[in-house]
Amino acid sequence: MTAAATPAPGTNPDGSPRVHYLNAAYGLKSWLLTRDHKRIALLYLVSVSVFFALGGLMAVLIRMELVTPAGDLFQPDIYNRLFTMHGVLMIFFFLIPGIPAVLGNFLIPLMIGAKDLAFPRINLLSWYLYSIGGAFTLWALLHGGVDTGWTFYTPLSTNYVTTSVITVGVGIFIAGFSSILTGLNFVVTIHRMRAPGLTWFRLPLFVWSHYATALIQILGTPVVAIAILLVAAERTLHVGVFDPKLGGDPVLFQHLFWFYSHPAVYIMILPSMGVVSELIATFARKPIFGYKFVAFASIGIAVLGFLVWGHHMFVAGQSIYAGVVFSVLSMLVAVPSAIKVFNWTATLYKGSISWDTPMLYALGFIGLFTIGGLTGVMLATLGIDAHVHDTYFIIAHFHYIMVGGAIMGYLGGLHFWWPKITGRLYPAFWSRLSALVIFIGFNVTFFPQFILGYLGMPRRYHSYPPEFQVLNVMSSAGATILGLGYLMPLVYFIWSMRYGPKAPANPWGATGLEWQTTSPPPVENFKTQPVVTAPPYTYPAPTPSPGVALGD
Amino acid sequence: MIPSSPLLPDQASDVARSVDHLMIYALSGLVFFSALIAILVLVFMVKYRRRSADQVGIDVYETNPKSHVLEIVWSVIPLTLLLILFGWGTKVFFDQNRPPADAMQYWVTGRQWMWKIQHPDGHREINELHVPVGRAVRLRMISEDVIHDFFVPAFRIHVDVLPSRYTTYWFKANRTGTFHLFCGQYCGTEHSRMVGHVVVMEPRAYEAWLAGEKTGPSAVASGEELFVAKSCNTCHRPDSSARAPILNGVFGTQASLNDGTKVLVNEDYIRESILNPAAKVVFGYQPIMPTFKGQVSEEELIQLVDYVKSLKAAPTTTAEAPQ
Amino acid sequence: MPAHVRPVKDYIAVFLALMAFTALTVYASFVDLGPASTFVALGIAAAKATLVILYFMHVKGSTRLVPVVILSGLFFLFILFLFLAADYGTRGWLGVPGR
Amino acid sequence: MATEAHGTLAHHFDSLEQQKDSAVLGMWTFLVTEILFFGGLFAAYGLYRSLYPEVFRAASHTLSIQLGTFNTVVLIASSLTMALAVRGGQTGKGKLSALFLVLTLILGSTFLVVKGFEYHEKFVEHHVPGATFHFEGPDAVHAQLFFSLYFLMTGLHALHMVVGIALVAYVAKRAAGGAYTPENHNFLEGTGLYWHFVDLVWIFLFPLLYLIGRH
Repeated sequence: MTAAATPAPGTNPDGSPRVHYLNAAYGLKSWLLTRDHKRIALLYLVSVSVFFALGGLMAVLIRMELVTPAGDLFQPDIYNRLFTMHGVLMIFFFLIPGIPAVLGNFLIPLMIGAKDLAFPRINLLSWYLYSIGGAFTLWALLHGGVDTGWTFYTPLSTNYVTTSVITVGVGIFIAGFSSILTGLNFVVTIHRMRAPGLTWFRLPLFVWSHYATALIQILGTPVVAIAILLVAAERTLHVGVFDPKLGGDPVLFQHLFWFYSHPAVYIMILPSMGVVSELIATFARKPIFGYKFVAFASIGIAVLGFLVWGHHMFVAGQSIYAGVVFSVLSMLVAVPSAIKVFNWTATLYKGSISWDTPMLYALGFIGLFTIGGLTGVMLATLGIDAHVHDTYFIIAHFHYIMVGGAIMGYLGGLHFWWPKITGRLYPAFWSRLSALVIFIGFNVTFFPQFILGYLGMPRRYHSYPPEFQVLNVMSSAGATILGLGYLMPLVYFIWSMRYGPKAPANPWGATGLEWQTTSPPPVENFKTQPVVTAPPYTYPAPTPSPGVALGD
Repeated sequence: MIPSSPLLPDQASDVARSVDHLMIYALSGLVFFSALIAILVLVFMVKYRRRSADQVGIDVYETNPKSHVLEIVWSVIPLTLLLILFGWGTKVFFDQNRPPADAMQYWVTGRQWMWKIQHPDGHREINELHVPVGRAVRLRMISEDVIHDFFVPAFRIHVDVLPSRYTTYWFKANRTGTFHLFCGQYCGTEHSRMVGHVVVMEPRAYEAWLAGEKTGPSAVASGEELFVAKSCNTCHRPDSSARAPILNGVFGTQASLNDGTKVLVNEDYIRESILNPAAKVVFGYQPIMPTFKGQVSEEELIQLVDYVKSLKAAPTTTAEAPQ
Repeated sequence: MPAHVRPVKDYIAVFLALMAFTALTVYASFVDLGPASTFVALGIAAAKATLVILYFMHVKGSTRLVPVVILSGLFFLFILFLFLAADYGTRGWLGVPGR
Repeated sequence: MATEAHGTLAHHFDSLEQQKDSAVLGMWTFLVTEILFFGGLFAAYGLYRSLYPEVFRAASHTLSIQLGTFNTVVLIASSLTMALAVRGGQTGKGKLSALFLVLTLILGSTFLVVKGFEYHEKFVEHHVPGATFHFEGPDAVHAQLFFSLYFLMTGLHALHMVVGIALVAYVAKRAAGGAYTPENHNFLEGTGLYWHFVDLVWIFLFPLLYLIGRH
């Protein structure tokens, strides 16, 4: 902050403006009818956190059941509902909206120097759709939930179970629209709303990865929407597109489902990669090694991600030759991911590395994502997948990607931008400790599951042979540590909102337009239109310009 | 009863051994690369830690002309290793899925929540599969309701059991023992209880076991009985006045259809022709056969299919047999 | 924007062309073209769709991004069709039921 | 989608041109999602048609080619009136625009009424999938699959028509009130794009369901 001897009109003594987006208006209505992307991001933050907590609670119950081999805590039906709802809530209501709708929503206009997203009302609509979809799902949960597995495989989901499949299907369908609208808003915004001078290759990598994510949201979601619609039609209308008894093919459902749901994995991980790119550059204080490679790797992952869905169906009765094609294409997806990991590592070389909390999360991400990605390569190998398909190996693999990858990135991002979002700082010691506890807890929980999987323990088993107990107990113990780790940020973030020290505009010394404005930003983000003249991550970072931040 | 080692599952077939070898290759790649990344990250973290508040990093990318080479190197090396993994994995997968011609034929019917198994000689068992060691065993599998999955970790292969068509599982056990059989595809409430054992026995012990059990008629014999009981033989008879195609020797041939296309006469086609006779009518015949959907169970279908499969071409009727 | 107003006669011409294509495709369906009939019908439909997209929907004269958006959507739809065909078309090649 | 900013420039845009470009791009992006939405059904239809060509052909013969052709003409005509309505917006002729929108509305409703007659015919002939389904000819199972897909595809299309008609009615009212100027008629333009898209879907449904292999 430029030190002003006497505070300018409308500013606090420390130079920050008195009115920002958080205190510009008060009351429930000012939040529920807001069109400010920053407030909508906070609405999303609250709602995805609720779903994360619910999904996490179910995870705890699942791990409790699996402490003993006998399946003695819950009835099998209850257990089946628990893991189904855990998957549905975590995937459709936490991981997919998570980073894009919270951090992306908040940051993309700030990062590209725009006043808002292109369609603010649609942005609000997408939050309402998300909430309505969530309400349907919670309503179904209160009425017993669903026991089909989050994958809704036919004909189990269409003709055999009696639970609220349609209600949850409608919930996911509506939440899917919300996801589409978010992606649409991002694409248009990034194309049309960039600040003067902000060329494509001056965009932060966070924006690149959100662009890639948005492509998947737009192109993939409609196909799963129609697949869910067909499941609902089969349950109500005597339509048999997937029903072998009526001449249909149940494997077709799997094709339509995974056409979206495999790329959906990249909806979860790509934004997280974007966050990590920002964190590594900021805390090593140097440009990302091979910026263009990393940027194009995001697009490459998004596009290739659409060509590999059949690797979920190697043993599902798919043609062996189609399996071969899907296998080799899946190998290709690993290349852009490897490029990213190597480039992040190389960025650290000759950096000026600080050990702040967000950086610890980012490094945790790199380690866990590497293991998750490399085990993914094993699963893309036909001969190995034939054995570990639908075992705990795959559970471990995708939790390394989604929890070790996506959630580590999400938390890293939250810690990084929290001062910008709330204008407050959080305690450094506790936050570093939380990163460490989560990293340890995560590995203790999920590493044993790789071994369990290779030993042959199938997923979605309520009871299991006794020789698997040792590793299961280990995993459940780790889950306790992990749960504790997740509670810590919840506590100190809430604490910081009231008691945390005030954050300066640029606490980390980062580049990027979002750090040029005040913390928290004013309603229209910048007082004057920022102009970009340099590539991203040009250090040392410019001091926040009073012209942009304060308009004087 | 079930031997177990702490970190590796039982290995009870040659294919299982080749899967393990493949896994060791993949695993060494994993260990190498994750160790490499972890060590580099930790070393850089310490070596290049920030020493003063305003210190900035040194951009080595733009200044070093070899940066692009580096990018290409760390794209091409992983790609090469991945393609090796792909090729090897594909070879193993074909081994896992292509049964030898001399395999013994068993039948598996999955239903919520049990495995029904029939031996070549007609003996049946539930959730248990007894096989002789050293013989290739082929399972022809179908589900009566939802999708199940036949999974024996000791043989390192899953195969889904579909309600719409037959799938094939094969193994050649190379040691005796009792191994887990799991349902590997979530199939509803009691999914985790849809488990059983594969018991691999010495051939002589297997013979003795079979002899000690009550044996029913073989699948072919049951199929023949059904063929008469369901009056299939009134139309499908080996004489010139038949209103339906002669079935002797058709299995494995290409049948011409009324719409001009051809279809391979295999298990799926015979099953479909019983359930939905009008879907693919052989050239020159009318779609007059009634459907048997709901009148024969999947197990009876298996017996009928096997009976038709067993009918060898009779030398006197070659002129009438559809090609 | 006013600069891009297309004369009414253009719209009429496009409409007449669409009518002609409709007549053609109905006529073609009664001619025995063998397996080609599917391709003829879909080809005519694609031609009609192109006319609608270019003229009625103003893609001709729009920014270059719009056709890119449309084509990328069609490309991924094509991917869906292609890989479905790759699975269903090669089932049974191995001669092992279920593979 | 183009619901933003009817009147003038919204606060977060720099220029009307940026606003219009964004609206058009957003609408097209939305239409791409619609293409993939219908695409899933087209994929299912194409798959089963290629697996059971004979019975699909036989079943498609029961659809009325007269009504189908009539509806195609009606829908294309409605696209013409819609294009002219948008042109009215471009040239600032609100009343003319409203007139063409009303014409579009009438043609769209005609399509739905004819579609209703076709559906009624299916009920009478027991061609509606369900317990009462009956099909003269071999392989009734896959004939029922054809009719399932027929109802799903045309039903989803009709649903889009209903939404379109509601939008057109709203836009017609606003156009008559002079809401659209040559500078900003983005909502009208977006509605037009949506309407043409619905027409596009029918352009493919018509040959696929009614036409192929009629000889």
